[in-house]
Amino acid sequence: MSKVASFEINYTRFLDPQGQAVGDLPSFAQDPAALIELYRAMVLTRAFDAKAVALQRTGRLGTFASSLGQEAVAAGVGAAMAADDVLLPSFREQGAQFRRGVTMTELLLYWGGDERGSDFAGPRQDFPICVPVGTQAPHAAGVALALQLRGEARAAVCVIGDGATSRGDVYEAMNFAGVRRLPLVFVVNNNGWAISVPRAQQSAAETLAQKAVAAGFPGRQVDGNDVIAVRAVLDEALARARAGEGPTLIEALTYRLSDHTTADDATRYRDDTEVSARWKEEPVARLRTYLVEIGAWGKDDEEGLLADCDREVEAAADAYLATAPMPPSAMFDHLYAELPRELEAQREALSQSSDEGDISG
Amino acid sequence: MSKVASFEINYTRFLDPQGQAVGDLPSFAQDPAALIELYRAMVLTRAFDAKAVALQRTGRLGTFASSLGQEAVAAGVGAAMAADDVLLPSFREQGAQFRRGVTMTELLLYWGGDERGSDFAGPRQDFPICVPVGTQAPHAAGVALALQLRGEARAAVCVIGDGATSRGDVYEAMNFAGVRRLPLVFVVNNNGWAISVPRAQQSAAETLAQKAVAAGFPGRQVDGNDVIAVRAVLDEALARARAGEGPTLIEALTYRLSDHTTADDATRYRDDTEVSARWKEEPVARLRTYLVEIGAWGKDDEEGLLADCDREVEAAADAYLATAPMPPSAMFDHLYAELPRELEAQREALSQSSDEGDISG
Amino acid sequence: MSEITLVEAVRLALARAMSEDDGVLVLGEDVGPDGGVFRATEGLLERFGAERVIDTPLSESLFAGLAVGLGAQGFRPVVEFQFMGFIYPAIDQVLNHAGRLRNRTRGRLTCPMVIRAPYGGGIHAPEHHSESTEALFAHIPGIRVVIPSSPARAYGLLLAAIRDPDPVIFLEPKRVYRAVKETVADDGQAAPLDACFLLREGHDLTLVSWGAMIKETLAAADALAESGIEAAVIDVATLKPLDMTTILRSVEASGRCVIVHEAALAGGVGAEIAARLADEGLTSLLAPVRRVAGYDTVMPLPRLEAHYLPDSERILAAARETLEFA
Amino acid sequence: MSEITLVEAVRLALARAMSEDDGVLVLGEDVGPDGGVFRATEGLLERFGAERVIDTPLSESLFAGLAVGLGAQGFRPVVEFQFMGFIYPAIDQVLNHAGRLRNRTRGRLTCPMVIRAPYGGGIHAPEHHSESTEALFAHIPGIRVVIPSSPARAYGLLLAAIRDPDPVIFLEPKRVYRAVKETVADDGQAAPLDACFLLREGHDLTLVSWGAMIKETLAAADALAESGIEAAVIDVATLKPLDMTTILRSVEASGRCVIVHEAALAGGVGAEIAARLADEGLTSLLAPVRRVAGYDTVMPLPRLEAHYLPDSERILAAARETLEFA
Ligand SMILES: Cc1ncc(C[n+]2csc(CCOP(=O)(O)OP(=O)(O)O)c2C)c(N)n1
Ligand SMILES: Cc1ncc(C[n+]2csc(CCOP(=O)(O)OP(=O)(O)O)c2C)c(N)n1
Ligand SMILES: [Mg+2]
Ligand SMILES: [Mg+2]
Repeated sequence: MSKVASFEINYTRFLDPQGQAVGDLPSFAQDPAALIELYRAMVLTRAFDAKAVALQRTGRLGTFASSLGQEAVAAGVGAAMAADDVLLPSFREQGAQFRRGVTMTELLLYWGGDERGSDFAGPRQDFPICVPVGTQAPHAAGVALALQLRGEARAAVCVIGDGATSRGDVYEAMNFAGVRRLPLVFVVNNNGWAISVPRAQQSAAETLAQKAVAAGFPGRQVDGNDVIAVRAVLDEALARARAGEGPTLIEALTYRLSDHTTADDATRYRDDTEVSARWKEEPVARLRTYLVEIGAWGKDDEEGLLADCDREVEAAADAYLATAPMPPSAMFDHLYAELPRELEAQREALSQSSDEGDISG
Repeated sequence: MSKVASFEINYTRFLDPQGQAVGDLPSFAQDPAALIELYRAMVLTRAFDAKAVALQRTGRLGTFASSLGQEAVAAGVGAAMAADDVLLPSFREQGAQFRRGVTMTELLLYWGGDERGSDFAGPRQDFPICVPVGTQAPHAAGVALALQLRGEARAAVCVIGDGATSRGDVYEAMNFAGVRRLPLVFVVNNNGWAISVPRAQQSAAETLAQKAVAAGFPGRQVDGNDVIAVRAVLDEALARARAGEGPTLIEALTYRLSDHTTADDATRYRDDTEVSARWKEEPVARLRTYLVEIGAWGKDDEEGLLADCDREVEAAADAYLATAPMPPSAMFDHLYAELPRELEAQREALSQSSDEGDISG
Repeated sequence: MSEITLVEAVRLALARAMSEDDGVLVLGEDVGPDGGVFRATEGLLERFGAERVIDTPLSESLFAGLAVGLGAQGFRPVVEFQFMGFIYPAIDQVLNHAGRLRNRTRGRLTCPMVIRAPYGGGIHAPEHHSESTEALFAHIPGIRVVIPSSPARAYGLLLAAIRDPDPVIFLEPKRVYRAVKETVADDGQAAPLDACFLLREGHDLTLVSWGAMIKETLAAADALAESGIEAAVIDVATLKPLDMTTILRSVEASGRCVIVHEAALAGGVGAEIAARLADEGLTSLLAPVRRVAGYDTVMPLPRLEAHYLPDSERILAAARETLEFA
Repeated sequence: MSEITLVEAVRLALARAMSEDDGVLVLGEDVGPDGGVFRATEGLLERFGAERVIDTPLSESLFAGLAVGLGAQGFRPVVEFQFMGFIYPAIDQVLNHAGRLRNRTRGRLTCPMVIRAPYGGGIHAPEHHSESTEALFAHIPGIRVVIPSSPARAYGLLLAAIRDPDPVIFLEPKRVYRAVKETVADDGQAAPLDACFLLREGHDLTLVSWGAMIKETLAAADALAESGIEAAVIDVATLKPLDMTTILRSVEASGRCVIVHEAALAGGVGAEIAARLADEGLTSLLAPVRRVAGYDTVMPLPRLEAHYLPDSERILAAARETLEFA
């Protein structure tokens, strides 16, 4: 028997759960302003999530997926990406989307059941939220192939959950990305759970980073509650992608502190003790501790930030709530570039029945 | 950065392409009779393939997939499996199927376009040939789960091609097998090509054995033209499976010396020089050389064997050709356990129109 | 005997089938400790153990094929797809294998399996959670497609589906899951898988529907009754194979038929029923066969979904036109 | 201008589209050096290079999603599925994404993509190589489903499909690939994607069909003509959206209609056409609408496939019954 191939998976962390630096920070993190920006992004996301959950609880929003505890993954992704990169998110990356110019009002419209929420005024090429788990991975491969064929130094970033790594289409997209050395970064937002299924029942693989081994490109693990590490590893992967060196898979280890969505009750399947233990590792307090320790952040900053976030979130919610639904016939708009003749009668019928009938959304 | 996981892939070979033993042979191979049995199985398969191709060329068989050059994989799989294991083949494992009791006549009926060819009189639980590439992998997971749930010391063996390793459902089946530690052996019959797509374009993975890394179980490579190595590695994997130690993936490196199928013309996409080089490594001559060198095989044995194979193959072909097609209404048989009332009229109509019309298959 | 909801009836039938036959397994995402996102499998893990109630990885391409392997080995797997919007990766296995295995092996290997999925709109669910695509399955040979519309029928039909020796796609109208309660005896009585249910007799008009639309259809029939018009209401329940005998018999008497379904109009199962009427029932027809259905658009998100889904108003309008046709 | 086969017309249209628009890409299994197993992409690699003619890994779940990504980025991918029997893993992406992306992003992102696949029986192909399942796609909103039946229509329709800004499923009747030759001008003229083709006028009967069945249908019409009966023959060509105007107009004149398709009867596209006739065309109908179709069985292997596939005899028998109906 002879050895023909070997692989290893490495793990990156800069800030430990207590907010202490372990080793030298990457150069971008030497600048407190950069860290404060990351911090603001995380706090804003947390404020948004809280508001969205509150709206749902009071019957003013549909099912919503909070990213509580996972803010560092989204913030790191959002910060590392260039404006002209393309983001293909799952449904828990609002933090990254905000950073890229998706508005809070848009996302509230989306979760509130209005298609216009996916018509981002900002990042026109970014993909909308993807509900069928992992199905955006093939799109990401297509987008990355497009960027590569045009010879552009841009990259696509596809964020998926730990559960999504079990999907065949995610694997197919990864394998294809490997073959073509696509400018594509897969981020596995491993929050430990896929609804009620814990990570260990999702795969016998010791790490999810090693999924990349099957596709022939590097996979690495990062502390997903350490926004500095997330950003740094993303930076490297994006640089690789832009330099034509192919895809990278990054497994970000984090934890879903919230229910899966507002439709879920996580107490049915996981212990509170597990959750409280994980609260000790959450990313916002971790970075704040560090910022405070280096003297870059204080009580006033915090209060000011919370007030800013509150204002911003409230304004977005107001704008959302003030947005009247589209007329029913809008469902025929944008169905095709041009509505086929055949469907005109249906649109007509709808307009009539919705004027006549007593149907309110 | 710290290392959190590492993996290696090993390669096994006992006979080199010149038929020379490299190192000690496994114990079963100390017995020339066992080797002769493997040799006979390979020669018989080659004879069958030649006959089937001839039948196709003369319009008496449908499209057929020869296993020329790959006989060692099938022979090794067939020899290693216990009678009560379950085989889930692709479409190029006739050698393994014969060993398990599928008759040549049955396979000719199958390729000749008759469903009865999949109603194996011998291995009743084995799955039929699977044409949609890789789609038998989920079945294999299901069969293995059944064996495991019943607590039986049996295993399922799923054979797929190199191309099939790119299929998402194969990956999903592997991942599930890992999670449940199923008694399941995946054999990747890596013949270098998926029709015209060479192995290198199928995946950037250095080996196909490492596909198992993504699923969290061992993957290993074997010289697929060395039937001793195939059998030995299968033996180990099957023992692991039966002992509840979970799945193994075995990548058998071989080469498709024939066209993909009789419908293919491989000269369109690959060089003759590549093919002639690979003829030097083919499994039948390799084992024969070894057998002759250890004095276990001679010219008479060879002639006798070829004559036996010829007789057997011709008899099977005759039986196939003598089998009249089923009556047309047979397509309604076994559609459901009991034909729904609704469909009786259709069966009736078919019986009428096929008596009246001039339709010959 | 107590009043239970449709989702409770599903759970009752699952438990019954599991206690009657050790070979019945429940598999899917979140069917274990969570009891399924709609709680259809609640309590089954505790009662039947982790060997028979299996939480799977998030691998929908795998599920149906896994069931094929289990079925071929004599188990009776019941696989839950969390929502119909995620069932499509299973079509390959259902069409290329589950529906064919018996036929292609001449009865040697079979697939006694059930695929369950909540389907349909009306609960303000997120994107991809509200579609009705039963027609995709109803075109596939060798399988059955069953949709219950009430707790009692859910119980009987699911038992029948699990006991059936062939693959059954069992689609549960999630809008009805908790909408009504009905007395259901846990008596192990299966309902027939080859017959429509005549829910209401009537000779003036035949209303044909299934799933969540039954409620709207019955409401329309009630409204018609107020103006003295007696409409028969047929719950098709088993969409494949289709019991046209019952439908044709009713239309022979009424001469008028309106078909109601949530799914998009074009190529919906209503088309098959109307087509059969245009053939075998033509001479009975006194009026055009109308279909009240979802539009041929993408199912809108919640803010507009009520405009997409047929309701009793739309059914009534079509019924009146049909009745007035001369 | 020369006589070419249908598969040559496909190749001609691909080459034309690729030379007109740099954004057109060809992807799939064996589309490169091998030129496709039916040679539909032969020569394209040499002419347009490996950046535009891309051999993919064997990953059908990926293909449609890959095309969605490429399309959203402004390319016009044309993806070949080697046989329709292997297209089912793509349904998830077609239904959940390709057909919806424009609508769900209000026109921001679009999918100008074509999925090509050879389909249908009659060439004694191996298992899973002969089915006709166009109905599965024809039920999906937001896409087009197109089936050519002749070299000239293949050329024009494929050009139209590639230029179309929305997803098109383009199914090629492989039985016709090399069966006929026709003069096709490589003039870049697209055929309409919203209209049936009236192949033959006739006021006694309307025969409606598509794909490989057009040949059988025309043969039946010829036979009828010998006994003085003039049957209109309509090649539906674009099954979704469906041009019922042309069909209704013909049936208004003839009062009699037979629909012919290879796919299984129940829930085939013929059902939708017949259903529309039972509604909008009812008053014109002088006879039941008959469908001559594949049986609702698993498509048999080659030894029995000729008994499964409709042929001119069966069409003729149905036509005669329809004509005799009074
Ligand atoms: C294909 C598919 N199957 C099932 C679901 C239902 N579902 C929604 S989220 C989810 C779990 C996803 O887990 P993971 O990928 O880890 O992402 P997370 O929700 O933890 O962020 C499931 C099963 C879905 N949306 N899509
Ligand atoms: C799902 C699917 N896609 C495409 C095909 C057409 N096809 C038949 S064999 C084959 C290549 C298979 O390659 P591999 O898995 O390496 O097996 P091999 O034929 O080399 O034994 C292809 C593409 C198929 N049968 N099934
Ligand atoms: Mg998760
Ligand atoms: Mg191969």
